[in-house]
Amino acid sequence: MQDSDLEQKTGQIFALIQGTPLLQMPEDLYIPPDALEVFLEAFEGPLDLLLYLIRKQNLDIVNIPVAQITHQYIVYIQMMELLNLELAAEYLVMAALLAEIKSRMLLPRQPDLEEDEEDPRATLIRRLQEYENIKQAAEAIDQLPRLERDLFVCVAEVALNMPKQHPDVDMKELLFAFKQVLKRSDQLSHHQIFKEPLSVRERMATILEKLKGADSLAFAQLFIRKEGRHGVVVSFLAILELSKERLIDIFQPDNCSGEQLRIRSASSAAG
Amino acid sequence: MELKAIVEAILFASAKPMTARQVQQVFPELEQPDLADIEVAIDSLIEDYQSRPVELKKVASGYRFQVRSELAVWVSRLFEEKPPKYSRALLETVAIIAYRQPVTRGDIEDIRGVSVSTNIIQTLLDREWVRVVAHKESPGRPALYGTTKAFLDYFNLQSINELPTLQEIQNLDIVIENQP
Amino acid sequence: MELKAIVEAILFASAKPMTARQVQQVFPELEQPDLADIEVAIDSLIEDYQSRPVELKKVASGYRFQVRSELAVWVSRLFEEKPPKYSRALLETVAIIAYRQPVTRGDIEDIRGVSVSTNIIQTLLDREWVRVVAHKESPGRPALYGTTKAFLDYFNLQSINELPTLQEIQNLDIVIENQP
Repeated sequence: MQDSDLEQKTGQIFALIQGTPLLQMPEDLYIPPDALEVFLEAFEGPLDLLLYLIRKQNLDIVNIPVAQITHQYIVYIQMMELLNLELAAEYLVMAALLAEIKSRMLLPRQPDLEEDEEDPRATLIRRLQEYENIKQAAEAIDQLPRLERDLFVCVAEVALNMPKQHPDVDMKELLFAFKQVLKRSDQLSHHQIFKEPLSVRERMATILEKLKGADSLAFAQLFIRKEGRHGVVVSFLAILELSKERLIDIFQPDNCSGEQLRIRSASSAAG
Repeated sequence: MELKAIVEAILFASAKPMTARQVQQVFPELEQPDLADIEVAIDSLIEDYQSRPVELKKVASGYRFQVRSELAVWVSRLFEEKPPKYSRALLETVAIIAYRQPVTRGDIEDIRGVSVSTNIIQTLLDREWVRVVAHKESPGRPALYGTTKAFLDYFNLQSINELPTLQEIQNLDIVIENQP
Repeated sequence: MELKAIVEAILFASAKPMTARQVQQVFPELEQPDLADIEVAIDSLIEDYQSRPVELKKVASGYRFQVRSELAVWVSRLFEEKPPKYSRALLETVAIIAYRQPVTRGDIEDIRGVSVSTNIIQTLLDREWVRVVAHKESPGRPALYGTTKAFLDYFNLQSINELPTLQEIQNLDIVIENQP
């Protein structure tokens, strides 16, 4: 019944995708192109996409019409390629598998050959079921009440005279941990991320904190005479970097009193 | 009576869930009450707090006082940071580890049909939701992952059996044969 | 009645003492009860907890639940043990804050590639190694973190400049026994 329905719609050609005529617009693809991209990216992989195609049409997993699903799957894959979405290799592997199952089903059965290997269709169906079960379980877990969102631990303070015990940390451990961070993040990006001298980063934090207690600060207030020339440079670089990261605004008071430049936190400027 | 008050104070003072055994250990060595008495005190406390804004709840690694979930929506605004959202990929990965443990990364990839990013495994290890329980005796000796008590605590569960039930996989043998 | 329950839950869930005004702020803007009503609720709670193992007490910076002083001695042993070591996630987080301050939690997550739990940030704030220097003017107004004088003191540094440069760290051959 489903099949004859589909055949009727294949009369006209919708589009050519990489030379292949797209005969039929999948019914659920009437989505604006931007949304389409988001939509296609939402799949967790080929199994997820297949499940979507199957469920969308109220098909039974154990009884999937392979030819139809294969066709629809390929259309999606081509859409993704057309949109230049980075396509995980797994999607192509699945396309090949579907094509293989489809061709096998067209051939007459060869019982002696099939005995020692599992029917790839049965394997696929089992994997789809298994994945769907996990997918549902993951959704159910997401709904469970959990700490930080639905559960809050109650603690009563204990007024004791002894100081609270903290774990000891060796400088080596701290540096080792940081080395791991650098190792994980790629070489290029961390030079980008950690490019300013440390003193500048620290000064940035200090300036922001100073701004917490004031509407704005005059430039002059940010330079400390006893720090000398080096201190001035550090403050200056910190101000520029804060401005670049849009954490502060540099402005000139509009009362034309000849006052110097001031800075204010980006928040007070927005308000 | 006195014992119950001390148990209550201990459980309120602790930032982590505590078992009856751990509560017992807090008492000076020569004054440690019987475990059974502590358990009676805890049960009685659970009862006392039944209809209060705060409940005494048993989770995997012990008992903890927590805000009753109906009130959580009010309390959540106490915290500036939004609670973390977990991606589908992460939830599916931890679900596979929870239901199929011990599993290797390869097993997870087989079930999900896509590769598992190192970030996800790292996040799960970081949060101490999963740990390496052993290494598989196969080429490369891949790590076998299992979930932890901290994972169950986080989701308010006492044991892995309380996880949502997994659907049975239908048997295919019969259906397959009559396919065109 | 309802209000009292919410106030009780908020005060129990808060890590710090809270004033009536702060409690009021936790409510959504359009549903904020009158300050007077909150004060009535707090007074009534103080009364309720008069003879319980835990009391609602007014301290300098607000109200907090605390273990009644007569019981504190029993509970104290809970804090005697050396706390467990910090996780690698925590150490990575404080290192990133040191090298990249001022940073938001989101920035830290981007750099680490994994999410950072509220717990880690709270532990670092509690230890006073890290402080909120400002809030970023972006959706959610996330806090910007920086390191403190106490952090420098702990590691015996005069200034943050004394931390090794990235280059030095990369060339560093660090050997650590029993990695967490």
